[in-house]
Amino acid sequence: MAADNAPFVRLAGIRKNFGAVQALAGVDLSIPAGRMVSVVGHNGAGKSTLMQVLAGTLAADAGEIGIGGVERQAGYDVHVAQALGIRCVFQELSLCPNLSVVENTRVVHPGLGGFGWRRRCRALIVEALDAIFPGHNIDPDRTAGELAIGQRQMVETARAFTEAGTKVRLVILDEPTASLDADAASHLLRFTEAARAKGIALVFISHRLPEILGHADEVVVMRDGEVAGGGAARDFTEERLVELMGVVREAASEGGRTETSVGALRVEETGAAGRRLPLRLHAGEIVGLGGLAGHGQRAVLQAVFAAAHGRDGHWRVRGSVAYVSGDRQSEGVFPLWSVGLNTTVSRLRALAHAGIISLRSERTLAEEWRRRLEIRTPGIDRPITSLSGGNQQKVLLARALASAADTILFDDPLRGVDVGTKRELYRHVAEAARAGKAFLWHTTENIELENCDRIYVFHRGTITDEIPRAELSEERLIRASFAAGMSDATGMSGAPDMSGAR
Amino acid sequence: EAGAASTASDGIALSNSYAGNGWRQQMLKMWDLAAKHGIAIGAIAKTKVVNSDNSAPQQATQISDLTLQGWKAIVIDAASPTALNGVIQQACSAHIVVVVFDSLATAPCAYKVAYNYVQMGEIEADYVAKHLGDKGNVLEVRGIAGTSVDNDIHQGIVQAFAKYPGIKLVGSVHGNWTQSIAQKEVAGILPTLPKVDAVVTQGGDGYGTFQAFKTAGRPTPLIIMGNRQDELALWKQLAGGPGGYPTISLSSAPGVSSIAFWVAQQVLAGVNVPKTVHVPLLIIRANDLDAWLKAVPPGGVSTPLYGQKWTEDLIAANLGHSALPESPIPTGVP
Amino acid sequence: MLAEIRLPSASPRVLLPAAALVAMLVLIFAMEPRAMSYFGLTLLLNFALPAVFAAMAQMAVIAAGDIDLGLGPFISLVNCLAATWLTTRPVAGIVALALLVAAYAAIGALIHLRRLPSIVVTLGASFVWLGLALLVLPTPGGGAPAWLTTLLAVRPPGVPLPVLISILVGLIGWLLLMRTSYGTVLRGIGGNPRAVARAGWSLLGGRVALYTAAGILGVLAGLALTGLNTAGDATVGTEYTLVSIAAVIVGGGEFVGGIVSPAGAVIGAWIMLLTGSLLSFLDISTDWQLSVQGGILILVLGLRALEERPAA
Amino acid sequence: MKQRLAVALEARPWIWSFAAALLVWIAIAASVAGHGAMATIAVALQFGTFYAVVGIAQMLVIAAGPGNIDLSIPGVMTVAGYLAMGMTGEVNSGLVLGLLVGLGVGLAAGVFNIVLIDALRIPPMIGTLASGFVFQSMAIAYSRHSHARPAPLLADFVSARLLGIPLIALVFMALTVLTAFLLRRSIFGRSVLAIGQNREAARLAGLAVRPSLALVYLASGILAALAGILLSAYSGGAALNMGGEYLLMSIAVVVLGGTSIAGGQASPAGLWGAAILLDLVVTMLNVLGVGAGLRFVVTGIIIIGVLALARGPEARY
Ligand SMILES: Nc1ncnc2c1ncn2[C@@H]1O[C@H](COP(=O)(O)OP(=O)(O)OP(=O)(O)O)[C@@H](O)[C@H]1O
Ligand SMILES: Nc1ncnc2c1ncn2[C@@H]1O[C@H](COP(=O)(O)OP(=O)(O)OP(=O)(O)O)[C@@H](O)[C@H]1O
Ligand SMILES: [Mg+2]
Ligand SMILES: [Mg+2]
Repeated sequence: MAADNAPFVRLAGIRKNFGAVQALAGVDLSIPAGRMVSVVGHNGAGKSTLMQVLAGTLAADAGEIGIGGVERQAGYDVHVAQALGIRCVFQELSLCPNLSVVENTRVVHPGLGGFGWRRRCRALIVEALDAIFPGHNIDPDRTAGELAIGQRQMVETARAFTEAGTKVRLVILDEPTASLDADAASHLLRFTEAARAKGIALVFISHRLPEILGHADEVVVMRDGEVAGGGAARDFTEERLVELMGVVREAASEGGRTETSVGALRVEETGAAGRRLPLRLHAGEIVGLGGLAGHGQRAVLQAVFAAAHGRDGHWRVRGSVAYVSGDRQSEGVFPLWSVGLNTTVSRLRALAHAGIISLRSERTLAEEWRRRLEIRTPGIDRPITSLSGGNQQKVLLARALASAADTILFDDPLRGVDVGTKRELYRHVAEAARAGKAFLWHTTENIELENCDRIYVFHRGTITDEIPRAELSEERLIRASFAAGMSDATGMSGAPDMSGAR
Repeated sequence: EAGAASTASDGIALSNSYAGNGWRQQMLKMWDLAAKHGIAIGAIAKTKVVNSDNSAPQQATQISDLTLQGWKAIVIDAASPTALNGVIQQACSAHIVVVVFDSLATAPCAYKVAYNYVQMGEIEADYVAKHLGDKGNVLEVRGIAGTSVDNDIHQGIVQAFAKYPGIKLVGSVHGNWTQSIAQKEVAGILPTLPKVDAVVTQGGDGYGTFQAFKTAGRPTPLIIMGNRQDELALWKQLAGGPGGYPTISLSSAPGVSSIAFWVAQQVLAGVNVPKTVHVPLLIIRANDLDAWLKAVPPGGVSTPLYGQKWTEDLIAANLGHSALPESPIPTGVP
Repeated sequence: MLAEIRLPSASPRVLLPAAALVAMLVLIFAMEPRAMSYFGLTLLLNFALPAVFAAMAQMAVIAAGDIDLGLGPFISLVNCLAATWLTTRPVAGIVALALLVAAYAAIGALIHLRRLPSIVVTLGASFVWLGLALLVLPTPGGGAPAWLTTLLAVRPPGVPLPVLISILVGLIGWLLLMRTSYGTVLRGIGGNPRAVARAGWSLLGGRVALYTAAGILGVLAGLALTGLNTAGDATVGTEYTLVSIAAVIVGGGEFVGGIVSPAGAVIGAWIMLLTGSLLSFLDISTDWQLSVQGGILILVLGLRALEERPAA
Repeated sequence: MKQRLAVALEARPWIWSFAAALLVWIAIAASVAGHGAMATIAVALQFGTFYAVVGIAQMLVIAAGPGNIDLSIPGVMTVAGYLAMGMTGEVNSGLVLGLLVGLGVGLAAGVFNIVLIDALRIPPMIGTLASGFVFQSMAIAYSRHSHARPAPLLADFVSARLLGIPLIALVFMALTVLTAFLLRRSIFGRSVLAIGQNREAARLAGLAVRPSLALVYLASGILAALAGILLSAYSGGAALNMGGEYLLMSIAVVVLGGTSIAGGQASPAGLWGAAILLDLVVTMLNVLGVGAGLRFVVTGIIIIGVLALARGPEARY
């Protein structure tokens, strides 16, 4: 068999069930060497499951696995996969927070022991980081837990491309750009081209369709555990992808907002020391916090949240505040609880009489929000961990909307949510704003800023620009993100959240 | 006349393994009284007490520290009969007088102020057997498993009962010398036992045993008492009932710390002291009960305070293998 | 020497307990200048060895994100075996000790395979160890093997034995756990087990390795204790359970996340040891000695919190 | 079918402790040929009540999340027992004062623990260990001044039986039901369970994290004090070493009862199964006349065995 026409990976009829849930219903997938295949699909379509099967961390229930032209299904596991040069950057970050960047690199290279391993690991990871994310500013001796989420994502991505012993043949990137800002994401996408040139095959999963259409060689669309279509990336458009994913909604055209009725002042920065523009937020407004990731947007959200609970002198906050984090594992879900309990937890006071919660009102509320946000689950009594990541994220959003808070703080809450769901959620946000809620919305996806009435752009902890939606342009955004050329463009994520508002 | 050397400038320290029960608290109080008296009459210059939290390694460390501080004598109520032997040997090598009492350590170089616990078991078993007329069921309430005191008393009881074929040991529980635990353990096994005629105990557990019988609605058997105030008061109360209540109280007296204090002082003074000084058990019989009850406060533990003179007599009796002096009956314990 | 070790992020964790230790030593030296001598230090730190080994054993378990409530009774059991079988029937004694280490490994495996909470499994095990110790040696007694007592009585030139071995143990622990590549993976298990498993490592193997290390260190603690005590006692080690846990935490370790420090554990063990010692140097009413012990613990850990606060 | 059973068991982790208790009880009944077997249950309930009260305290703390544990319970029990007995002065008319002071001590102990844990950020396991030393030492100091017996009314109450069942067992079963209800239905209970699962998420969800944690330690202090008072009343007065056995047993009762040591979930009903089990095991071994060594070995194996069967619902990896 000639190496040229045989794909590096050939999966056929892969099936995987989790209890009663069929995650993969017989999936075929080929990945040629030196090409980037993009897998798209709605939340819960089975993309991550398929990748885990390919990476050897999950055993398929049925199906054929061929790697490098050899059938492998018997005894195929993570060791075999690694020996064959298959690497995976998992959707949930897989660094050990107590180990340094160097030490985390060692963890993925079982053969890299012995004398001087530290030196060798450092050289490997620094080289990879430099190559993929120039100007990354990450100290390889810092422990992973101290890094901002974007930096952790960079480390993990770079780590997958390090070579020790076995040659890297295939790298699976499961939503690697979800926590990266536009700049870092574009660095990564540029690097994939260099990797492809060296013959490395890539699988790239993202819910950001432009990234896919602009960079992938081939696209595979998944829907409900099956392949719904695919082909050369240049033959696709966003609308065609969305259509194949099966999430076409009447709201599809609703990109931005038109009417805004501004109400009372909700949030006001009183002690904007060192900040040129003080932040303000009114009822009925959706205000975006843009700029590169880790430049103080999150610190502002945290400070506003703290101020609402009476702990910050620099902010004046009127009314109640709810917070939605995109980091659902560490800041969102209560993993032992059902979908229902997770939905209502911020509304308990209103559901209780004399401190005792009315279970009936609670159910009603949870059911209502499940319906309104179309959370995909057989019932609100199912454990939240049985939901797909994107649906879990919807629950968190439902929690905030159900809480009746006047102001809702968004800390990149739509991370990893599929495009159809997103549009749906944008509509809910707009609707809530019309009803008088105020939103402070930090996002790493610039396109999302189109949903905002005004955008504050952050650089190194200060606001460098305030852009009304009408004047929003990619150029102006980028200029402000780099502080209008005031400082060098390498300041990317230099001081994550540290220089932020205190 | 006490001895050749003056001990007026010497210091005697007490290392106590555990302060967490009433017996030990009373023991510390008696030490305090003896030492204060000793200082007042110029027998010694100073004292110090260090408690460890029932931890042999911690006590060993503290004995090392006392050695380092240059105390002339160290008196020890040990956490373990064996675990302190290393540091005790070390102290002896530094020419420090080491006296162990109550819970002994076996290091050969240490002076031992010793109760005969095997004998204690024998006495109570004999009393029970005689009183029951060599016929009846007996429950045994033991102390803390794994300690030599518990084993000695148990051994004495078993040995003595071997002589009385009509006596049957129908059950055995560990009451850990603690009222609440004894009560719980006895209450637990009681429903499964036939009629119990007598209970042999180790002290500190008589009241709890009685409570267990009472709550179970069982007739009160003959319970050998210890020397806690609640045990004596109970005895008094039971004795007031019809037919009286025959029993004895058998125990080690916390005042033994004052004997150990004076033994240490005597050794320092150069008096000839045997390596083992036997101490008579505190035996309270019915006719002394009122006098003892008067002397012990609620929650207290009855004990005499032994003086220097009494201790000298004790040492002499031990040397001459003559009868040990009787424990003094208290005239009022502070 | 320990303070010079380059631990990029852990060093502040170790510096504070080190400072506390120095303060305690200074206090003791001020009250008792004789403690400053070779002989004085030997006496003062006599019982450091079992405490240090126990702390290291506990640290191995805590590194896996677990906790060992059975360590104290385990040390007692080793003490009883060493004072009986190891003296009279050395082969049987050695086999028994090896089996104990294997039992520890088995506990680690059980905890992993059945996904049990370590805190309760080891609590159950503590009863088993105590029971076995009582079966081996119903009343205190026996005698330490001569080689063991001789070994612990060695007086190396310059540095007292307990100091020397403490430093050695800390150093070896640091090398194995913090510097070797497999030690790094083991700590990774405490930090993010799933990530380590996905990288192809056996979590079962890792946990068994850590528990085996704990077993070996527990045996060493028991042997050291036997050498110092010269005899056996089934209840002698009980306190080491809580002392070792406190030592690891005082030394900068954390209960979760695989955050531990071998150097810190050694320092923590010394602090715990000297806390008991201080009672014999200070003049405190016997009623309140326990309070002072608690107070010192609160002080040492409370300082750490104050130091950490600005960063939080 | 089999799967449904597994799910049902997983949702009711407390079943195992009751099942094990039943087995042990059958063993006792068999070995004494039924003689007094019913009475052993009443006795186990009587003493199990003390385990259960302490267990509720420890369970609330453990449910509040990883690392939360209260090792000061024995110290609090002892000092509260002494002060309550002392202030009561052995007369019924002093009961109100005695109980108030005793429970007040528990409250103060809880406050002290909160200061250590919340303000000084000392890990609870070590902080409460240290504070336990302090409380124990207070009890020692106080025991020099007073050593009173319980007032007759209180003593009668703790040993009273209703239809052969210990009255305090019934009272505290009611308290257990109330606790279960509050955990499920009150804002406080929900907050505790949420904090136990994910503290940061709880904060961002707007729950009162620090007050809830404080409340948990306060409740633990008060319940421990209550247990100390009742135990003192039952055994005719406080004793310095009466709390010792509750240090580790309080944890064992909680976890054997099906509460996850990782927090976020609580199983109040299981406390009773575990408490009765632990009491009956001792009775069984006493009845069998087993020596102390074997007794401990069997107890340990039973603890591990029940646990291995009733592995908690928390999934890992
Ligand atoms: N642990 C589980 N037990 C039972 N069902 C589950 C479990 N996890 C997921 N499911 C079900 O499988 C389906 C797909 O979930 P999955 O996590 O694969 O989604 P996903 O594609 O990752 O979505 P997302 O983009 O939202 O993360 C969901 O309907 C979910 O309810
Ligand atoms: N460990 C698991 N246990 C049970 N169900 C699972 C598990 N992992 C995934 N699933 C289910 O399998 C299905 C496929 O999930 P998968 O994570 O592959 O989706 P995905 O396409 O990656 O979604 P997303 O875009 O949200 O990441 C989902 O329904 C999910 O809920
Ligand atoms: Mg996915
Ligand atoms: Mg997913």
